Amino acid sequence: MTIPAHRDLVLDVRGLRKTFHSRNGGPREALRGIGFSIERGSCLAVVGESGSGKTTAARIVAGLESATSGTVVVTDGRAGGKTRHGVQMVFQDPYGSLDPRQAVGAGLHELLKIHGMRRRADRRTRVSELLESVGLDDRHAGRYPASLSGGQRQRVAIARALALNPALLILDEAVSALDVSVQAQVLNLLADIRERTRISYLFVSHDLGVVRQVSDTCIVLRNGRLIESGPTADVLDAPRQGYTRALVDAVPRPGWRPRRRPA
Amino acid sequence: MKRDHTPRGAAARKIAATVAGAGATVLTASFVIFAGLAAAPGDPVSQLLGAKATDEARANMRRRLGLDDPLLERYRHWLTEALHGDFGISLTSRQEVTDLVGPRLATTFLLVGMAALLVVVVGIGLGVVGGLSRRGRAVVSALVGLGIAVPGFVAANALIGVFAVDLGWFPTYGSGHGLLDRVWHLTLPAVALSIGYGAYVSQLTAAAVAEESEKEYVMTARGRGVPAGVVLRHHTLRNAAVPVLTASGLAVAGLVAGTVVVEQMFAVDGVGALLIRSISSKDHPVVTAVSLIIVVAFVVVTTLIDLLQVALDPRERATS
Amino acid sequence: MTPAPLFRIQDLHVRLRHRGGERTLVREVSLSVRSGQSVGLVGESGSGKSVSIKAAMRLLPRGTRAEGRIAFDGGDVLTLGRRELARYRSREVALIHQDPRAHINPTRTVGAFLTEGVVHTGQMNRAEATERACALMADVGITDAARRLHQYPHQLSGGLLQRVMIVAALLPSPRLIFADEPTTALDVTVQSDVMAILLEQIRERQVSMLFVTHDLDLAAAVTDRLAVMYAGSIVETGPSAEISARPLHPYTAGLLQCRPSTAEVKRLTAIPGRPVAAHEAGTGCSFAPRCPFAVERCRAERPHDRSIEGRTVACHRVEEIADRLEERAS
Amino acid sequence: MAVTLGTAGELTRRRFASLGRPALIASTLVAGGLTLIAVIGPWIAPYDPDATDVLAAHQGPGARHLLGTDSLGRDILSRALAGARLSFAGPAVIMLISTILGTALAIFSAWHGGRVDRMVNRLLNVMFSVPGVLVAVLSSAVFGSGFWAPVLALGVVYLPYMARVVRSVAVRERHRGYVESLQLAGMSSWRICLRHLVPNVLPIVTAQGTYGFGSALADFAAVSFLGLGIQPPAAEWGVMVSEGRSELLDGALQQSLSAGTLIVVTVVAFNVLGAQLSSRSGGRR
Repeated sequence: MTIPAHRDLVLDVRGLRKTFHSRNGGPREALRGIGFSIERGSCLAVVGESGSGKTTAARIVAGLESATSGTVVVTDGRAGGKTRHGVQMVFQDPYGSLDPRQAVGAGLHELLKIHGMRRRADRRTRVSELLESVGLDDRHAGRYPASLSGGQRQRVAIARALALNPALLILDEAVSALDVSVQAQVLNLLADIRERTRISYLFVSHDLGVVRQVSDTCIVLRNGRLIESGPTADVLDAPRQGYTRALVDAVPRPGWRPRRRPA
Repeated sequence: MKRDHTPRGAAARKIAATVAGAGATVLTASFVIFAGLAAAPGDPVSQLLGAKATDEARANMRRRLGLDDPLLERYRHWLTEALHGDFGISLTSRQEVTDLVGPRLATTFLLVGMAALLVVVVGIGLGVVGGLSRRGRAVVSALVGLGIAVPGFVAANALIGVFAVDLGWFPTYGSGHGLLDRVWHLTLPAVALSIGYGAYVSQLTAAAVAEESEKEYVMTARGRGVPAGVVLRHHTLRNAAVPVLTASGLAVAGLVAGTVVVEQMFAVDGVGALLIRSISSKDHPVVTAVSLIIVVAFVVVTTLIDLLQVALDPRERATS
Repeated sequence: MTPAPLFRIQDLHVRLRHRGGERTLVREVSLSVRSGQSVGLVGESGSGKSVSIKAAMRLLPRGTRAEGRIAFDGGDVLTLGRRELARYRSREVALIHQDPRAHINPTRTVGAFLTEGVVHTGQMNRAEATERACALMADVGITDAARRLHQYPHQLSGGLLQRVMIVAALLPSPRLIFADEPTTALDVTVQSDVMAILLEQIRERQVSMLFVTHDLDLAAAVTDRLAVMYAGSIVETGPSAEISARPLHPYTAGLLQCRPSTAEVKRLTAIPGRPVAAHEAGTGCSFAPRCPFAVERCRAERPHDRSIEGRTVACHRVEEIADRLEERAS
Repeated sequence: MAVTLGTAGELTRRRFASLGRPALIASTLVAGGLTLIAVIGPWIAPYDPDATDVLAAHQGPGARHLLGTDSLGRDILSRALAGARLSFAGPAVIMLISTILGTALAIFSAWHGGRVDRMVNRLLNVMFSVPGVLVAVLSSAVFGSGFWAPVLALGVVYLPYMARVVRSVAVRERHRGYVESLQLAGMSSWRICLRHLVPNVLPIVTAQGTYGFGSALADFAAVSFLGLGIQPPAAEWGVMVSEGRSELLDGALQQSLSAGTLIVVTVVAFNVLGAQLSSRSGGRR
């Protein structure tokens, strides 16, 4: 696949492979050569069931894991150091996404400080801005994670990620652990943020309904292989692969009947 | 390399690795002990020959003992001899170390055996009671909390004061002759030795039983109307057995090392007392041999626990 | 008159001892399941749905107290003696748990797990139980049943293990199955598979089911009737198809609207705030703080069940707002 | 060894923890009081703990000597009070060594994971499989008796107990989202470990350290009792139990009894306190 030169890509991944070597079970191929790219300002969803390799792919893009082979190019318009500051990540478990012994505001101050915001007054303004941008306010700055609900914690985690002005935000099942009524709030928040800024999302999820709401394009993974890719609407409305069809058909909705898998 | 990934292959590999690890531990320990003692201050030659010996006699003795050889050479030599059952000659009594250790080993084994019986029977028994009954829990907790905190040498003093001096039921010291007399002599030492470890085992048993009885699969069984007795045997006790047996094994291993203190306290003439005596008189061949025996006993017991775990827990058997 | 339901909960309260006081987990829950019927009990975390099922099995943890009446086939479950309770649990009802891996003893074989329920309650001998287990395993699509019996839980996948759990539930031929989020831990395609198997089996055998889940769409698809729970109370009860087509309680409507669809993209109508537990709810309607239709009365006075359009709805304003609930969605 | 003493300790502590708040207060008071005595003991002792008075030997408890005198006529109360200092100094240094080294090793191991973690784990297992008393006794054999030989040896013996418990908590924290997102934010490993991991393992370190202090005190006294640690005539509880042993046969219980009781009370207080701290640190989630 050739990419036209005028496309402004924030992420370009090619030929990604990852093999895990466990000590007893022999090698396990988590990713068997996948490629995808994200245009600036857009959202790519990575869809798959457990063991599909979707989280591994996200972690490699973030730089938390190294690929066995393949290339990951992030274009964030800034000089990159060892870690990719242009890429930030929000994780699944709202209870693990924040340091339990650090107040929300102190954590944000610390992040801004190590990124060169020296003056306290500047930081304070920025902290207020960040909290406001995720639907919280200064009252939350003094609170510890234990006194926040799951939804509030994920909002703080998003604010922390935004503090570094990333070009790409990876959301690894970031709303899966939330109750539906709260999940909707966070999904709306993510949509608002994307509208306001030019940020791009890499959205990892097993939930096709959520994927439909947030993403422009999507790729479907199964056992480390890319099964199908394209605009989300096309993939979900008219899947070309049997597996994608099965995934879509398995989602409960009005008038749905569960079906046994052919043996 | 082709590996056998079946559960049986995994179990076999695990057993092999455990046994190999135990061997490596013993070998390392033997070298550390040997090298440590070789570096210790004190001259075995003066000890053997006395201060008045001539320089020539000293040099002869040094050569005979191989003291001029490099450390590794001496260790290799010692190890070869030791593997053939020869641990050298005691520097103080001039007896074969094997002859010194042999008879005392029987005494120590009897002591450890008696204490182990107490630890396992009383410790596990109390623990199960404490883990199951809510009323029993408080009593067992208090007993156990105290038992764990009483060091063997303090317990020994109290036991001697009460049962030997005041009541006169048991002898105050010595190891006795003949089996019955020995058992009589070793009763107080065995009790003193077993208190701490018995408390440890019963505490762990109580905790494991209490924890298991709250497990989801116990609820599943109760929810299916399975009688309480069956749930207890098939689930609660069955699954608590793994940590309980482990703790008991570690406790027995601990008893082996604990004899060093308790034998001294009751003047029981076992290998533990021999070790302390030999350290005081810088009798290094005896110290090395006895330490090694204790390490081997310790490692054998802990290795048996590991193997037992593989037998009891199917997950341990599998590739993880 | 219709015959009495097979299973009926009336005015159930569950309270937990907590720091000297008591905490309400479930408040005034009433619910019934008829013979051969499937009823869904839907709610978010902390709504009290799992606690209700545990109360019905008499499996509440220590320090928890259930009051009210739970009737099975006319008998009061909460006052059953030891022998009758064992009989009730072993023959009349069965429970399928959310996480099969935690609920099956990892140190015993699949065969031992499957047969223990019927063998130790004197319903079958081991040979009969094994034979029947093999037959049922074939029915639920587990191949190679004889070999599976000798395997340990860690050697089976989650989907397979949940099918083993279904077999265990069916083995004593119960009349009612409680299913507590049976597919939540599974992938969607596996969920569809396991759910289809479960439905097929209970329909074939005329078994009733009380199905607990957080997924309203799933519950609506697999049950005849629904009860929606919020903060320890049931807010709406009625036929499943009708509830999902035309919700009458603002919370039910909110749940349906905030669930993203795979078929279309629209801005989600989120419910503000977070779900509360029963003990956090104030004196008024527990949903009032999050409800766009709440008025003074809602905040002051706890609503009672009202009958409307053949349903039971706990909302003061149900008649006024029933037609406006859907408008908000668009 | 697959099953760990660390886990055993975890279960054990949970039993103690069920005693609740009164136990926390009582154990804090007792442990605090004893520590205070260890600091000021020599100054509040009514007599010179080393002053012998052969004429006043073997006295029972009385008005002049509250706990009586030993075979050399020394005041037992004064010796017990003054002896607290050495009896506490030993375990204090032991726990200092094992806590600092154990925590550092645990965090190092948890941070790097993979092969490093496996190797550290294997090292800890080897250290576990060597009996502690033996190491202390042999250390005296090699380095000579006194304060430092058994203390250094026991410091190493207690290290794996600390490291095992801290490592399990640190590994759990290591893989939480907040640590990984700090890495992505470009924070240095040092800073993440010191500013985020250490504070989060600190409660369990304190608990384990307190718990271990009791056992270390008993072990250190045992070595002195054997004559391989603190040497007579210095006042130390293990030495006192040892000296009281010969008087025991004459029916004079007070020396060995008072020193023994002090040891038991101290160990109980620190064990209960450690259990309470640990249950409170674990109750966070």
